[in-house]
Amino acid sequence: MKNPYIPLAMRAEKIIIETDDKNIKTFSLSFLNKAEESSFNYLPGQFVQLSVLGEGEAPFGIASSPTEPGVLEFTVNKTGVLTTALHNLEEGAIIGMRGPLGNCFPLELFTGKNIIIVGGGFAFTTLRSLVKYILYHENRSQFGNVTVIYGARRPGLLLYKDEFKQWEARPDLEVYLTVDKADDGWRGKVGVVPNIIKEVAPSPEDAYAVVCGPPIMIKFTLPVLRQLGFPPERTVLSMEMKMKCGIGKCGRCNIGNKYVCQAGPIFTLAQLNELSGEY
Amino acid sequence: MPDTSVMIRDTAKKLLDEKRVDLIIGFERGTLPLRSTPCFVRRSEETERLIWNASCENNLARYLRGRKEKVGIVAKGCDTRSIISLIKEKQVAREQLFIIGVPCHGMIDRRKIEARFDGKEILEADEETERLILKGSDFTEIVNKAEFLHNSCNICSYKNPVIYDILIGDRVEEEQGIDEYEEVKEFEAQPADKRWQSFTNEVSKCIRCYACRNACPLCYCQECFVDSPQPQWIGKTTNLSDTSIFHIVRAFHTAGRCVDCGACDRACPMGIDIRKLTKKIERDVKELFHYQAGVNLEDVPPLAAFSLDDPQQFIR
Amino acid sequence: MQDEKVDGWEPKIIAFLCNWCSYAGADLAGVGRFQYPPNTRIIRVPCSSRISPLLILKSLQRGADGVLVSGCHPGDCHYLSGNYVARRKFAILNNLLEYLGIEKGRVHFAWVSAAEGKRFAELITEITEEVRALGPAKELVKKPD
Amino acid sequence: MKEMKIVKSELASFLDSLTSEYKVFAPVKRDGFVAFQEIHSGGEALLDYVNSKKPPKEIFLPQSEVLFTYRLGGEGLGIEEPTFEDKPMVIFGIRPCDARSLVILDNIFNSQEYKDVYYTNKREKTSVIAIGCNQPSSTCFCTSLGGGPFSPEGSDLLLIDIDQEYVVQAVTDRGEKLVKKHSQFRQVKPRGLSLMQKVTQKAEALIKSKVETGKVKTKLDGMFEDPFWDWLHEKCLGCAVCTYLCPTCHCFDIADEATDRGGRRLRIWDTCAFPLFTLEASGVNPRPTNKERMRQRVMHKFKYFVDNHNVAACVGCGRCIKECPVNLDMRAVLNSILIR
Repeated sequence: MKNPYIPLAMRAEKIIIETDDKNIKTFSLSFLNKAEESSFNYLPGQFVQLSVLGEGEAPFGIASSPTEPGVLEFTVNKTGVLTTALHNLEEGAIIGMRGPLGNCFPLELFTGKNIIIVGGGFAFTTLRSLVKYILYHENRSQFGNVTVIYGARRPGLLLYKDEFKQWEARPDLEVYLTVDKADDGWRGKVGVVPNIIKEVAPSPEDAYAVVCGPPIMIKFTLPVLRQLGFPPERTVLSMEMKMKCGIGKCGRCNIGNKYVCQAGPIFTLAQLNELSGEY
Repeated sequence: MPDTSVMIRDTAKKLLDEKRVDLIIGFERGTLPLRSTPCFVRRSEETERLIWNASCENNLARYLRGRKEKVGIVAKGCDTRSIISLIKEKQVAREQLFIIGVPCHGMIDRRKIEARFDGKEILEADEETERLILKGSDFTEIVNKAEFLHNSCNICSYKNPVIYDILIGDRVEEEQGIDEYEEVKEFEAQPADKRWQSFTNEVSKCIRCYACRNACPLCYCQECFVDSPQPQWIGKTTNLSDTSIFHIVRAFHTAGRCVDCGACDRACPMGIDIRKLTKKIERDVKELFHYQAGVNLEDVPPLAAFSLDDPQQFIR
Repeated sequence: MQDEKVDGWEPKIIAFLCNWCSYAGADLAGVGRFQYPPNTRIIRVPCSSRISPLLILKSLQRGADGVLVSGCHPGDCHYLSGNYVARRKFAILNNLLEYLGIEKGRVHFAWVSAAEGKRFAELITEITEEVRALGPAKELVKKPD
Repeated sequence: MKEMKIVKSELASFLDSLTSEYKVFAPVKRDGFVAFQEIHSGGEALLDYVNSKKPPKEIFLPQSEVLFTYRLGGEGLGIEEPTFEDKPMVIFGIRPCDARSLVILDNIFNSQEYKDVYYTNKREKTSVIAIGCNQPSSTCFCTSLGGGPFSPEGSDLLLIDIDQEYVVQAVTDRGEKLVKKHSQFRQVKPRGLSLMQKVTQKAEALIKSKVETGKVKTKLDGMFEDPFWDWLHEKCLGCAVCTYLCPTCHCFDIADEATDRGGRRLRIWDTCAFPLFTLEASGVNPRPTNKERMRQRVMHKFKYFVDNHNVAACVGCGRCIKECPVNLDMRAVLNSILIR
């Protein structure tokens, strides 16, 4: 049986700086051993453990979509030891990767439904995977209307700017970008994400809301969605906890009796409400 | 003369009733023979739980930091010395405390008793003034308390509280003429390689549970050096080099603060002789800088001060 | 074996030098072309009091055969009293290390002023020879278990 | 289950014969306490002891273990996985509570989805020979957790001391094979069996500590927000004594140790008692105080583990009770949960 602790070797093909504070970079990784690529099957919402040997390992949501084979993308915010080590790497560097880990967005439940995707700050990574997956030409018809509401503190901190430009131009997708504080060139909305949701007021009919963002945004977003009529069963969240093993053994990422690394990271609000636990 | 436990209860009750404190930290009966356990009392009727005996071995000063409320604390001589260190280091305010000082005859080291009975379990222990009546499944033995005190108690010269707001019971006569550094001297007399071997033998037992650190009233760094992720000073395993450095640096950090209460030693589940290090440092601080921790509120802590003629023969 | 002097072995010495005196002294040794053995790696620090015992022990753990901490002479500290505070700290540490049985001669303390280029060279020469005589570091070296 | 016997004077020769074929771990006295260590002759094994200071879990889940080593500079990651020894192992003299703990740990390390090869490799090649407890300690409460001083669960062979000899129960096929293979095992006489009855009844009666752990779980189901947790942790020092010395606690950290040109990735015991356990790089800690951490320990053992694996993560060995520096007694904790 395969040893689940051994990382695969990935090459950093491209590293781009996402934000003007240079604290967030997106890494495009390719498999060093192509045979390993074919057995790496993932869906939006899943994560991996990335390693810089000698520095350690940390979990990252997959930001690319399985509909674009060849590379895996990860967006990394420089906060701790490992993310700093990743940021110090140059293109061509070899990075360890274990995965895919965790569950994915409930794509089967999403089928035929309208989807409201709400993201904040740096937490748009697996949401990007989801958007790309839905927009893929073979998949698009399986889903209803798609609305994306994404905000950051200021324009310079928004991720994936070029892609958002393309998405804004598409007829089959509604995109609302917002910032807390605008600058001169800003053409989008101004205001925190929960307020923009109120303003856009997406209909809860036949719809799922998918939320991913900093704790403070989640805290104020959930009541808004509730008011709009999204029931907890159709409010989907992606959770983050400190993780080590990623395979439900090391014992730290539990919310109640569920390990976020195995039963999650994707939960409906209804599931979370049932799990009494710290998060 | 009324019993010490009763006097502690009465005092605690009065303090809570008169709202002079919000919380009493004392001891209550433990769940095992020869064990008492820290107890936190906030309501007058709960003061009945409070007790005093020769197994009140924990240093309750450990529970004082970070509290907002007014606290009444039951404190032995060594505990009051730790409290002084904490006051000096501005970790707790004197005004916030009501110190219920209890003169101490020394605390029982249950490991010594275990060793004496060679694994036979003590199921019941009755304490008298000088003796312990110990019962096992097939024996009853009476032993002298004095023979089974903690090492730190055997050499203690602060059996009476140094500061207090009320003293429970009579003062105990302090021992005269004990050499508190006998163990240190014995260790020093060995050749260097033997000393290193004996030190590493001790620390090789370490399981990095940090009970020593967490039991110590003065080990309160916001981030302990072993917990720092960047830089990670030492490895997290029980590698001998890493555990050696952990123990050396932790002991060093107690310089000028350690009152030899023995809390680290008592907490260690593996029986590591931690005092072998801290006692040496305590002596050096006394000899080099004429400072003894926790004996008054005035002296400036030795590592926050200096003298122009401090010894420097070791510097080239 | 670690205990034997290995052929071709050269001692590695870490020297923590204060920026204001000892580092300038080292600089002056260079400018004055005073020769000394090349075994010492210098780490410049703001003041001798900056040095935590942890840095000294960590050096010994990770392969230094000797450590030197050097600062301004008493009375000369750029921060007025840093070296006095350091002196107390190192007095305790020095005694503790010896007490535990770590060989004398692994850890050194010195005062070297900015004017003492020659003395710096002599000091390093002496320390290098002392450490060389002791052989590779033993006690605290981290060996994989 | 068929009973056999072994005369005490022949035990050492049985162990001797095992040492040639197996790596044999047995209790020995070291630094003043009992520890499980590899022995090379039967005489080294300690027979009259209550229990080891550290639980034998460390044979399968060592305090630190190399997951892999790596060398920089080559193609790819340069990872080398450790090789596993082929030699089968025997743990001799383990107590029934600790033998049960291995079955509990199997739930984690030998799970359907991810098999932990480091653990299972050792576990699968190990025969477990337990000795029942004629003299349980006052801190033992195994009978409250589905075990008992002679519980066979987790053992391949269970030995019961009847003075001059041990009655031997072959619990598994593996145990049966051991018995068949070694001449020291003989037929047990009816007198031996009746002695065994007496011994076991006497020992079971000695276990006075009882906690209704089944009810604890039901209580805990609704207790996450209970004010109980506000004061329970108050005297806890937040050290790792209880968890590191627990035979079922298994939480770990993964950390790299780098050298000049390579390094290793280690798995190291960790504990929910430490703030660092859940502290995120951002500075956020979902369990910021002793309160949440203590709640996690109790909940994990007596609720979450039961939810997920239908068994509590506790065998009632009493180590945490004996060794807690402040006498925070798990039995008392459970009993105070019951009266909430």
